[in-house]
Amino acid sequence: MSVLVAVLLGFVVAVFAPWISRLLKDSAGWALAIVPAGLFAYFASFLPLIASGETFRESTPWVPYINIHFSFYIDGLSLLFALIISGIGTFIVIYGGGYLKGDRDIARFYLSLLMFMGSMLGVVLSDNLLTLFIFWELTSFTSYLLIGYYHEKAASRRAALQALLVTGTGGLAMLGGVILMALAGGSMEITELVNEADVIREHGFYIAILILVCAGAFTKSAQFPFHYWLPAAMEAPTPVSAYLHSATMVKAGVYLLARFNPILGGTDWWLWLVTGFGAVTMVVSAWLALSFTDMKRVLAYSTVMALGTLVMLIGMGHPYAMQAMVVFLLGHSLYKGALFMMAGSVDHEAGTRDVLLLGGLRKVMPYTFAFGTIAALSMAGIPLFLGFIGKELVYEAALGFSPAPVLIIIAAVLANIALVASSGIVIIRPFFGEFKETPKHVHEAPVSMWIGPAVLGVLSLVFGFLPFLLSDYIMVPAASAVAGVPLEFYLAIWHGINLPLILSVVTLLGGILVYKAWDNLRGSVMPGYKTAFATLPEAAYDFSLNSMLSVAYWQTLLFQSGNLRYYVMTIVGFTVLLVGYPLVSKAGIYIPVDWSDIHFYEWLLAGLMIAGVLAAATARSGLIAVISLGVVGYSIALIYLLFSAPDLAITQMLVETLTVILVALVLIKLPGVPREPSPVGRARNIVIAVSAGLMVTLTLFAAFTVPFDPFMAGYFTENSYVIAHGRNIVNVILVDFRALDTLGEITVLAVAGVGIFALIKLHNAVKQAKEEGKI
Amino acid sequence: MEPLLAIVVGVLFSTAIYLMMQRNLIRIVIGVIILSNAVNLLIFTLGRLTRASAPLIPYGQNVPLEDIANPLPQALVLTAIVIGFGLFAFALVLTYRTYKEIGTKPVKEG
Amino acid sequence: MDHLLTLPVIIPLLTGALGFLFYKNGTAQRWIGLAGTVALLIASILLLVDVWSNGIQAEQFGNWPAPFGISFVADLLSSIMITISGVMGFVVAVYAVADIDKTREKFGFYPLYHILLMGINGTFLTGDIFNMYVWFEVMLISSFVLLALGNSKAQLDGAVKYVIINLVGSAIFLMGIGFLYGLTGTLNMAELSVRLNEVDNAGLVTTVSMFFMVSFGIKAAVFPLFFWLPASYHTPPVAISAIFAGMLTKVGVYTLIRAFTLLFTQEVAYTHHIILWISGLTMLIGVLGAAAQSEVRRILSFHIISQIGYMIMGLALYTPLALIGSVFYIVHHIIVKTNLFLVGGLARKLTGSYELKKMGGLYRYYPWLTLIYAALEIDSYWIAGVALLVGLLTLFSMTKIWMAAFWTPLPGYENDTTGAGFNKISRRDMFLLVFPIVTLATLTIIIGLYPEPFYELSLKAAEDLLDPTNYINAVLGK
Amino acid sequence: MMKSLILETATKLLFPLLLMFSIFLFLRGHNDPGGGFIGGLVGAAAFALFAISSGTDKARKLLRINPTFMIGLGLFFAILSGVISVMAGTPFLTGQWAFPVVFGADLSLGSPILFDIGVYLVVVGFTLAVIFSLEEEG
Repeated sequence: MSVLVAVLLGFVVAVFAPWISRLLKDSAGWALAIVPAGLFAYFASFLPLIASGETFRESTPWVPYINIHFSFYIDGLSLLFALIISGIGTFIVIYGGGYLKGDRDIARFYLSLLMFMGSMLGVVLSDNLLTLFIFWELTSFTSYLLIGYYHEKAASRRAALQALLVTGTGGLAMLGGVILMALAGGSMEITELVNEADVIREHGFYIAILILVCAGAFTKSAQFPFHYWLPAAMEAPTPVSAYLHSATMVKAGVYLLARFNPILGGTDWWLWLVTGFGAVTMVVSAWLALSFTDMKRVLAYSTVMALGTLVMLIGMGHPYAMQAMVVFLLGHSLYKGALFMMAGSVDHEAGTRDVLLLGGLRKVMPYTFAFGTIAALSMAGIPLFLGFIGKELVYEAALGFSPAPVLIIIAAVLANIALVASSGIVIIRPFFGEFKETPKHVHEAPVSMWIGPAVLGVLSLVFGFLPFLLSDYIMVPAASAVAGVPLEFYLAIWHGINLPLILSVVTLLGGILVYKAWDNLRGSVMPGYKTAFATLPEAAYDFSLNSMLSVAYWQTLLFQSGNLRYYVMTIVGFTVLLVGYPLVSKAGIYIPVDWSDIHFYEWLLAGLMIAGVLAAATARSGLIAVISLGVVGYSIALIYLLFSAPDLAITQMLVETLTVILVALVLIKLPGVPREPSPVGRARNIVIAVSAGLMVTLTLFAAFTVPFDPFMAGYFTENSYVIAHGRNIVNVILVDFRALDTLGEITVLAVAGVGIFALIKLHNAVKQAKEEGKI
Repeated sequence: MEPLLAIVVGVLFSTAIYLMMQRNLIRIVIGVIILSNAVNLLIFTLGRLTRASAPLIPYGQNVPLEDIANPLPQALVLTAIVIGFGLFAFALVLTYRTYKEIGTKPVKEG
Repeated sequence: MDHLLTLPVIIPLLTGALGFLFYKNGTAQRWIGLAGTVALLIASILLLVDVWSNGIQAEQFGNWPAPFGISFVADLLSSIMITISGVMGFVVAVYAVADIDKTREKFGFYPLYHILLMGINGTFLTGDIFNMYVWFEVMLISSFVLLALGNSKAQLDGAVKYVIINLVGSAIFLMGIGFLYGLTGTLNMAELSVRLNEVDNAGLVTTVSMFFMVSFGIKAAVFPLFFWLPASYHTPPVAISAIFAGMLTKVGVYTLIRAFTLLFTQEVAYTHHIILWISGLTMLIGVLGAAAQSEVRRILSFHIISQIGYMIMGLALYTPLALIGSVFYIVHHIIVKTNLFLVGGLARKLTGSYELKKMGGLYRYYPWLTLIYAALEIDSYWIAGVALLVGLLTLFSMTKIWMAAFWTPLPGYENDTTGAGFNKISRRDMFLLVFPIVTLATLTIIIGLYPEPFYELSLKAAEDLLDPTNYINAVLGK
Repeated sequence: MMKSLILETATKLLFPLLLMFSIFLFLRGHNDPGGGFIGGLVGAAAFALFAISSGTDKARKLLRINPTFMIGLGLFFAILSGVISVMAGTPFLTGQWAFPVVFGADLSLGSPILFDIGVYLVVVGFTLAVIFSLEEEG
């Protein structure tokens, strides 16, 4: 099995998911879980290879012309992500089957979820920038479907749209970034770009690349101030939140930064931009979590905190930070996945997930409680859990951050204090204390819904106890991949009594204090804090969306006013500009001087034509307009006759007669011909009209200065009788030399005839049909 | 003669445009007629004018004996007149129908 | 075969003529019409194959040597356009069987439709600038009639604007032709390409080229000449909108490309720079317009405008890669946009409206339609995404349709679980409506997953455009 | 339709004259000013006059065929003239000529003439379709 097959497997099975779901009913979740489980096993088989320091790459051409290939690359980083995605995915599918049991749209849940999983795998495994982008965007779309799962609720739709627009904007920015990166580095493959890192960092595009790529990563990974979409996306069913917002989608941005670190990292820009955003996000959102009582929101903001931490670590750039990053990443994925599932189970069984309405559930939901607690302890960073090791490493990394160690360490401790308090909120409140009556009659969730928290929770514990299980196989290669150079380290539970340990104790104590004071905090500072950091950014989103719409409405009213005369005005005005400018500046103005060859009656005829059109334009009565029109038409016919075009003259005469008859026929049936009412409007029209006429006349004057070569006429004259057997050359041109024109011409007449017939007759036919009730 | 006709074409074009920028549909249609005349005259003029004889080959000859007018623009204008007439007739009837159905009030599009 | 170049105009003309002979007999017209589209499809594919394997083809009508008679020329761009018009002609005709009511059928829908195709194909093939005007008019008059056919108020209002603006466009075009003839004494485009470079006053040639920029720009619906499009495209039955949406503006784009690669390359720095500005503004104004709309076909209409901007951007940049992009995008856009109109039409048939407020529920009850729409949405968004803001706005307005028509429950049936709110469509009609949609969606997916052959076609087409020597030699027989 | 005795009488006289004149104009068109378009317009004028004086019902009866049918027929003839050239192995719309002598008169018969007949028919059909519909609209 190749990696390509592994990535596409999710998509393929997704297509069949609806049938499988219908066929197997409630056990479909268990059956479909085989897919991610199998993928997990497949990726796990790469562990020995990766552990030995090797990497794996495969490439299948897709559009070789523009260097798009399905090329996949497995190193420590991508393998870590692939294992998280498929591993947690397994339990999410099972959990979803239980959570959404009997839901009418469950088939679509499987479909979107499996596609999402495939897209995520594509993101983390792609070596080609464009396929990476495509998978990246597919995660946006599939997550849109997943977030909007309860699509009949307006709030769900809004949240889904918000997530799509925010991550979509970022995605497009990222596309710009990767294209520039490919241009700067001369390749589409990340593995090749790593070798060109110096070139890219020196390149004029560097700042643009950095900003665009960060825009993509920050929006996807919900960095402040783009974080608002993530908590809002808690409208999604819990399995979705558990998957997207703990372990996968939001970590795509983190992945991207980690992946690009060897290419873009190491500069001051990178350092301050990435670390800065990460640190701010970490602190701000950690405390935001405390302003909510909805378990999922609390978890969502603590997720944003974790994302901030990860981004901050990537920005720091030194080996400790990389080490901390990968360990914290895994630790967070495990405990957050479990906690989300736990929150969902509570919600599912109790009918609410507001911690103030819950209490004493530990007896009725023992399994959920037990495994949830393990996960929460890991989140709180209690020793013996993986979360503890992660936190210790974060502190160590912060201490080692030479530019501003104190600032960062204070930020990290502050954030982690809030995290400890959050752990308390989601566990102690609902499960301890007195049992409270809830909307639903509570009992333990089915096995499908606690198996996931069980496995993930236990893993947090196992890895916490035996961290060396991780370090060699995956953590060292992963951290090395992020750093871009081989790293060596060893994970241990006990580092001795050092500064990080002391900080951990401080954190824990601080967390407990904050938890105790939570009810007071909620009543005092939290509302203001929430307004500043959660409500305002979202209001900014609404504001920018609304202003964009206002601009759209305004410009549509301006351009698409519905008034034909404005349309004509714009078009003519534009033409005058477009033609007039090169005419004056390039072609030149030529005023003819020789007027001597014009006969007296020709002057008269010209005068007649001009008088005629002016009369037609100013006439108040339709009749005068028609008569003036006739005068102009016949004068033109005379011109044709004077200059040796008898066929033309006759045709013009006949057509003019018919025209006048038709206009008269119609005019009888219509009201008069009022003029433009406002004098200003009239003046404006005159200016436009006169400049249009001037443009034509001047262009004509210029054209007459170019000598004319009538070579075509010569050919027609010679062959008209000899080959085409006709003495009337004009007629021969019409029916022979250029018969195709005439064929088109009679087609126009044919259609016009049928069209006019239909315009008048179909009207009556439709009316009749309507009366008979046929339409 | 060409310069004079160039001026006439300019005036015809101006007037046509002026009429087409008005509210009244019948005026617009009159504008269409003048516009088509202006363009035809323009093509005719650009083929250069001559007072020589019409582009006909006398009986008994294979080619004309004297200078003749350029037949090509004549043929083009003839085609254009006919096409213009077909389009105008349709526009006229369309206008008429529109008048009957909705009058002159513009329909909002935005 | 020698007459492959003639067939794309003669088949529809013959079909149209036969249709007129059976005027008022809707059934006969329909069968003749459908047979005609099949023949046209086959002929157009043969033409593409011929040009692909044998290079640029030219045919001299009436056996008069170029530049004296009228030439038809098929280079790759032309034959690609012809083929795509053959495909669209066929699928939309099938859709029309279920979409066009009996009255419109009786009053000549199919013959008119064919003559529209004839005009379109003629424009793509002709190598004579005046002849191009004639095809333009053939196309115009049949689109006028198709647009007004049915005489609803909205149709008439849209048609008046469409007709008047296009008449102005035609007049400007004809003036341009007059000037070209006055400057060079010829109408043959290959000959013009040579002779225009010999005109002493290059500035005058540039001046004259602006007449073409305006008239083709009107046809292509670029900023600020696009008004007729949003004013009219949402008014006729959707089969008509669909073929308009797919093909008509692209004729304008084609002629712009042809004119500004073959004829007017004297002052590229000036002319193509103007095109660049126009294309940028067109891209932006189009999507902004779409964002302000709340009716499916209006949204899609404004998207067309925006996407025209992309197509002529390639012409403006005037590099091989940019032109490849243009050609590829034109093909892609025609297929996707036509299909979106067809999908919109089906949604309308099911929900009873094009107004977003009144639509809903399709996600739950018509999953396959959902799937197709989703694919088309992603597709449009990705292609538009090259320009960040425009891509985002495209996504926004496409998603607006999705939110309203697919996700929101059908108004008035919020609590219904049986799908009772939808209109019933007979099995026969459903098949006729779905077949074209699925066909085009399949094509889109093929292009998406296996773009290589299309890329290669675009590549060769772009090469020919940048170096017109082959074109000129094929016509003038040098 | 205008009820007027003078008009009706005049039309009865004019109608055949106009019709003959129209055919005359058509026939001379290849060698002298005239041709399908001019001839067609004059022919249409004859029927139009008839329709205005005696009503469209009578005019339609006199014409026997529908204007739309006439249009289709005209297009058909025009295409036919092109197809003849194709069958002769030349490009579409290449003139094919024959010069038979019938009753001592030299006739030049060519596909361009057939083409011009098509033009004539379309022009008559078009004009009549317009005039009849407008007249019948009332």
